[in-house]
Amino acid sequence: MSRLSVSLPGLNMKNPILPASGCFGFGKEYSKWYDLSLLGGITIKAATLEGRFGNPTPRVAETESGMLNAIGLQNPGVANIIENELPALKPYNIPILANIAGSTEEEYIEVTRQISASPLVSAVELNISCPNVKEGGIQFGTHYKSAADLTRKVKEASQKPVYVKLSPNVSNIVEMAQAVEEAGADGLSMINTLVGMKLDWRTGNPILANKTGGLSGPAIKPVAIRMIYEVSQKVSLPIIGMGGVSTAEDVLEMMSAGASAVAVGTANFVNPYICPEIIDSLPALLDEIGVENISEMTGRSFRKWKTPLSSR
Amino acid sequence: MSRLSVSLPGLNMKNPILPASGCFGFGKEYSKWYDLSLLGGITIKAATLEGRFGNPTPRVAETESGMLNAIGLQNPGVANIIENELPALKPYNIPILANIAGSTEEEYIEVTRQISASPLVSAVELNISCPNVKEGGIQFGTHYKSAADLTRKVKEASQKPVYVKLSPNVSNIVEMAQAVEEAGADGLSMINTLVGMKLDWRTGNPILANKTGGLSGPAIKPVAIRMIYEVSQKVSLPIIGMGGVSTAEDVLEMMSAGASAVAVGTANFVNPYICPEIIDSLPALLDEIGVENISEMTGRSFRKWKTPLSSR
Amino acid sequence: MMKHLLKVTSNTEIARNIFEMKLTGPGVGNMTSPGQFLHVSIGNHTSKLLRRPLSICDVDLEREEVTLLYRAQGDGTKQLSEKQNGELVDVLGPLGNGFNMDEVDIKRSALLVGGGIGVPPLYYLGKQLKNTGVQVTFILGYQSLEDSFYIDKFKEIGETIVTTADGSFGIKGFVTDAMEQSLKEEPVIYSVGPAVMLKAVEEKADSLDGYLSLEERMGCGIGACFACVCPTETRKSGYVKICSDGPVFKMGEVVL
Amino acid sequence: MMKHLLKVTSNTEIARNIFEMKLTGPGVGNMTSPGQFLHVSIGNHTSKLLRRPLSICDVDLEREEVTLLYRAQGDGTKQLSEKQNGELVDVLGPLGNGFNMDEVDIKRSALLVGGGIGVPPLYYLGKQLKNTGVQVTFILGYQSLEDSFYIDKFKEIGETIVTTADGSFGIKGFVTDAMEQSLKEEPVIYSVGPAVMLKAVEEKADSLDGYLSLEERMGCGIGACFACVCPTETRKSGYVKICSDGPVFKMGEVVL
Ligand SMILES: Cc1cc2nc3c(=O)[nH]c(=O)nc-3n(C[C@H](O)[C@H](O)[C@H](O)COP(=O)(O)OP(=O)(O)OC[C@H]3O[C@@H](n4cnc5c(N)ncnc54)[C@H](O)[C@@H]3O)c2cc1C
Ligand SMILES: Cc1cc2nc3c(=O)[nH]c(=O)nc-3n(C[C@H](O)[C@H](O)[C@H](O)COP(=O)(O)OP(=O)(O)OC[C@H]3O[C@@H](n4cnc5c(N)ncnc54)[C@H](O)[C@@H]3O)c2cc1C
Ligand SMILES: Cc1cc2nc3c(=O)[nH]c(=O)nc-3n(C[C@H](O)[C@H](O)[C@H](O)COP(=O)(O)O)c2cc1C
Ligand SMILES: Cc1cc2nc3c(=O)[nH]c(=O)nc-3n(C[C@H](O)[C@H](O)[C@H](O)COP(=O)(O)O)c2cc1C
Ligand code: FES
Ligand code: FES
Repeated sequence: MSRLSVSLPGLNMKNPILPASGCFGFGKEYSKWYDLSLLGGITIKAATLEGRFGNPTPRVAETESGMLNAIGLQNPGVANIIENELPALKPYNIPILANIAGSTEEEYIEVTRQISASPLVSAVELNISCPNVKEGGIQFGTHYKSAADLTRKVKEASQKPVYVKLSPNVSNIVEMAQAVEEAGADGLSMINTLVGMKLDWRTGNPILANKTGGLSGPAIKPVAIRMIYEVSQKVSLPIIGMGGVSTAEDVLEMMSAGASAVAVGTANFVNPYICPEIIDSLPALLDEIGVENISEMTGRSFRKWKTPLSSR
Repeated sequence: MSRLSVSLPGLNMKNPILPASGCFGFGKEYSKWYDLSLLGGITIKAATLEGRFGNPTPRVAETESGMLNAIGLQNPGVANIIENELPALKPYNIPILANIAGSTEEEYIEVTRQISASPLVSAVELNISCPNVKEGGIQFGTHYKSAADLTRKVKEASQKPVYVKLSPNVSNIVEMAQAVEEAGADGLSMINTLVGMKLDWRTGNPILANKTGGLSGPAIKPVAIRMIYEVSQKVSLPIIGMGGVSTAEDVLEMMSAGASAVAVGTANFVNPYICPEIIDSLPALLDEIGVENISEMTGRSFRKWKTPLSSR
Repeated sequence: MMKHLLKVTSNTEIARNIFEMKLTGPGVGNMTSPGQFLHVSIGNHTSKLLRRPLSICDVDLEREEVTLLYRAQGDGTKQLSEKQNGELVDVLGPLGNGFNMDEVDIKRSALLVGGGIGVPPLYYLGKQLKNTGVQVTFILGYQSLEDSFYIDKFKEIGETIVTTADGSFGIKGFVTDAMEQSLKEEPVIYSVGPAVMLKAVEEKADSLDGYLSLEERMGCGIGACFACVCPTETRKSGYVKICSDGPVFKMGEVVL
Repeated sequence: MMKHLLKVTSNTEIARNIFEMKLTGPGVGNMTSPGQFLHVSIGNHTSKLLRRPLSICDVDLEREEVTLLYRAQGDGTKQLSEKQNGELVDVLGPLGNGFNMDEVDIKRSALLVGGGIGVPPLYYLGKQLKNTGVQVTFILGYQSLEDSFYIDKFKEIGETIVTTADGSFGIKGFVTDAMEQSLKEEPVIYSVGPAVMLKAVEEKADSLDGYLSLEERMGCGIGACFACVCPTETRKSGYVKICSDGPVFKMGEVVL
């Protein structure tokens, strides 16, 4: 066990860094840039039952210190992913967190059943927070009861621990977290993107074909930190934190807020090497503040030096 | 009537630009920098019944393309404002929008009664969205029923049109807007700040003494644009748009989304001359896109070239 | 496929809002396939997160120098235009797949059709085709005389026909208005420009013997984010990613 | 009270992470009151929105040059430290109220006590006091020898006692450990530094005959946003704004 290792349900990671879902495809592309076995784990792009083409383009737009995306859950379908995408990740021998989505409860359940049965999948990330699809996604993610019901059913269907990915577009993130905790979630992923929009001032037209999109990147980090801070004090589930992380300092800030592991999304587009570079930088920062094991960082903002959440 | 003029309930403005509440004090300080009569109007800092000291310091922190504040509604109290602050604004002869806050319904009502009686006040902005105070503020702003009840009572107490300032920290901004519209609001102001937080990664301690604060600045503009776009299509109230506006292009983007006037907050700290500079730049931009009157911009993203909301 | 810090050796306005930027560094050695692009960072730690895809316009392998031509239109390219000599620019590349030049054997001619800021990659392509002995004709469409650029340089490679939308220079009209004559030789067509132009070119062409280079807003630039997809009828998946499957596609392959 | 674009004439590291920046421009002419500050923009259109308050450390009215000393600690000041000669820096100022020098007539002496990056304004203050004939003594506290700066320049003005927390230079300890002796002359005290130091200085002083300059995180810098308030017992409002009512206050006025 090295000083960077963290352990969460189903995810025994040699460091707390994993790419965020949708920002790393199924790993293949980035494997041309560096050795993926350096990562703590990988979150793969959302899987749905059938293949989906997603939204029309343009699908991305730039905003100040952030970006909007409206990909619309494009993916080749769960069977195809299991057959063609997952095997390529086997050699790296790192935990895989499979993000799953659907339009109906039945779809979520079936995708979970199939993908959680893959020996290559370590845990499932239940995406009830995608703002870019008409059905499913965020409609589950903004109603406590639907979220809890879905969590319960997905949990039943899953052979692996289930992380519920929360939407920040809610009035009360703590109640949402508590609802899915009660429904049996093994962990939380937070946050997904904030719903945003950009218009061309000349024409008045939205830049994105889908009109609205999900805001990610450093712009949203303060919202992510606040939500993780609030939720981690009110639930006893480990949290995979994300939202605007782009430096090793950001990782430690987010762990201090209460995260046990940290996912990096948009920053991969800025710098394809960002994940290994962050991992490399962590030990020196820990030295600077005299912390031996990174897992001690979790929740430092409110629980000074007590047992970190990530080792429970 | 010049090409920049816009007309909203109680607010006949020679241009659509007014400083946002809390970012311009009571005008006195900026009057040393330029002639306030250049502005379309002024939103003054929140008034409460008694004077308040607000939160401990530090009260501000910087984030990527944004800032957090937790001022905590510091103000000298409504009577003092009416007696000492408002008269100084008289010479500029521009509409004054008085932002009001409180811990209880009774306080809101009494502040409204007093300040709306001032002949210097053109309209009242009901702040049910301050994230930085324990009581009042956002607790009204995230529950539709409390918001509607309060709006109704404030409306009864007010001698001037009432704009309700909405919080973006809600699951469904449209339902909130509809609730206050039904309760009799004359207009909407949106958006207030997103709740956010920043930690010192070295110590884990929050930068703000209040721990959490309100996120403002360009980082939140995509959220503001999206909410204004959604709400303006579902209510028939004029909207004073705000959230990250810092250029004349931003103003036109926000009006295209559905705003009839635009408030500038954080950008005043970046450049104290920002409001007059934006006002100066607007005509050339309108020329560039062949628009004669700025009021035609309102809602362009969804209502191509129809009667603008601001002239209804 | 790598990340490089290249040094600006020149960055000058060569037509209205059109800049020619030359960058040097060891990474340039791999930039040998016309049609590939660089994913250019605007600056570090600033508010502009996304990289800008810019086509490789020319490469001098000896001097390890790559040339980009870009229009300063939005905030990012405007900031790029302020870079001074000696400053470093962070680029990913070369990315994507360049033009297939195998089909044009020496006996055939090539018609290179570019619109506006789509013309840069055609320069490097034309140069290489000419070197292999192919006869190259360019049709370049601009808005107006003021917006035109690099015409003399294209002329050094082959016959160059210019169209302008306002008629201020060359033939008044669009590139397709100038294609008729050149099509007689049944050339292989290579075209870069906005989608509507590519569509018109494809319709105008008698056969589907040619290649189109597409543009789309990009996130990652390397095939991971699905930002830049385009539907196709010929591929099993039903779509391609412009950044990694393209930006060059065979005519008829993608649904424009 | 104005916004100026000043040109960098030098920007050099004079001690570990401590930079001396000289700026020139017409706006400098008004910067005549020691204790005032400039609200410095880190750069335009970037992700750093807030200005950084930095004290005026020295002014050369003839050359229209103002000197700032700052510690590159966070992202903003680090970026500031990368500014090259000739670049422009956008500043608001002079802001706030400087030190009151009326109370020190020629017969009295002045004791100027500064900690760490609080010392810069004492330099300009010391110079002006000396010019009016006042005898000036400095007590300057640093972390260590490596962190100390400007000591020779202070010595040109008056007696300069240095303390370091680690004892690597001067007296080991805090500024208050060195005050005893100097207090015998019943000087007017001027002090700048972190709040805990100011509190210790105030307690150590026999009378409240002196001035303290406070620091706080700022938004507007001009009194409009209420970011920088400090409670007081003497004022009717119950608080002051450090940016516009201060940053200098009479000892005993504010609750530290
Ligand atoms: C494969 C490829 C090659 C290209 N080659 C060139 C070239 O050689 N020269 C040239 O001038 N332009 C080229 N473009 C277009 C160029 O990428 C855009 O003009 C540029 O990104 C606009 O950035 P901006 O900062 O001016 O605009 P902004 O509006 O500030 O850009 C905001 C975001 O939108 C994206 N964007 C805006 N317009 C376009 C566009 N037309 N295409 C793709 N993304 C866009 C930007 O990349 C950025 O992510 C190419 C595009 C592609 C896809
Ligand atoms: C009236 C006044 C005069 C000052 N004079 C000097 C001086 O002459 N030399 C000098 O080195 N420093 C001085 N300071 C402190 C200086 O303002 C901060 O060190 C600086 O703002 C930190 O910015 P940063 O980019 O390094 O840190 P960051 O952490 O990137 O700053 C983030 C935000 O916090 C603010 N902030 C962080 N630390 C402080 C602090 N200690 N005080 C106030 N704001 C802070 C920044 O201004 C910025 O808004 C002065 C402060 C005040 C209030
Ligand atoms: C292009 C893009 C695609 C995304 N796709 C998914 C997805 O398929 N499933 C999901 O749960 N989240 C998706 N997300 C959200 C990210 O996983 C992450 O929660 C969010 O972007 C915040 O992190 P960041 O600021 O580091 O990007 C996507 C984000 C981006 C930018
Ligand atoms: C320092 C500060 C103080 C504020 N005080 C108030 C306030 O008293 N009442 C209020 O309704 N909004 C207040 N706001 C919110 C602004 O009016 C505005 O809604 C928000 O900042 C978004 O606009 P911006 O991004 O242009 O700043 C404050 C914002 C800031 C930054
Ligand atoms: S830009 Fe990411 S897949 Fe093409
Ligand atoms: S910084 Fe705004 S009031 Fe002092």
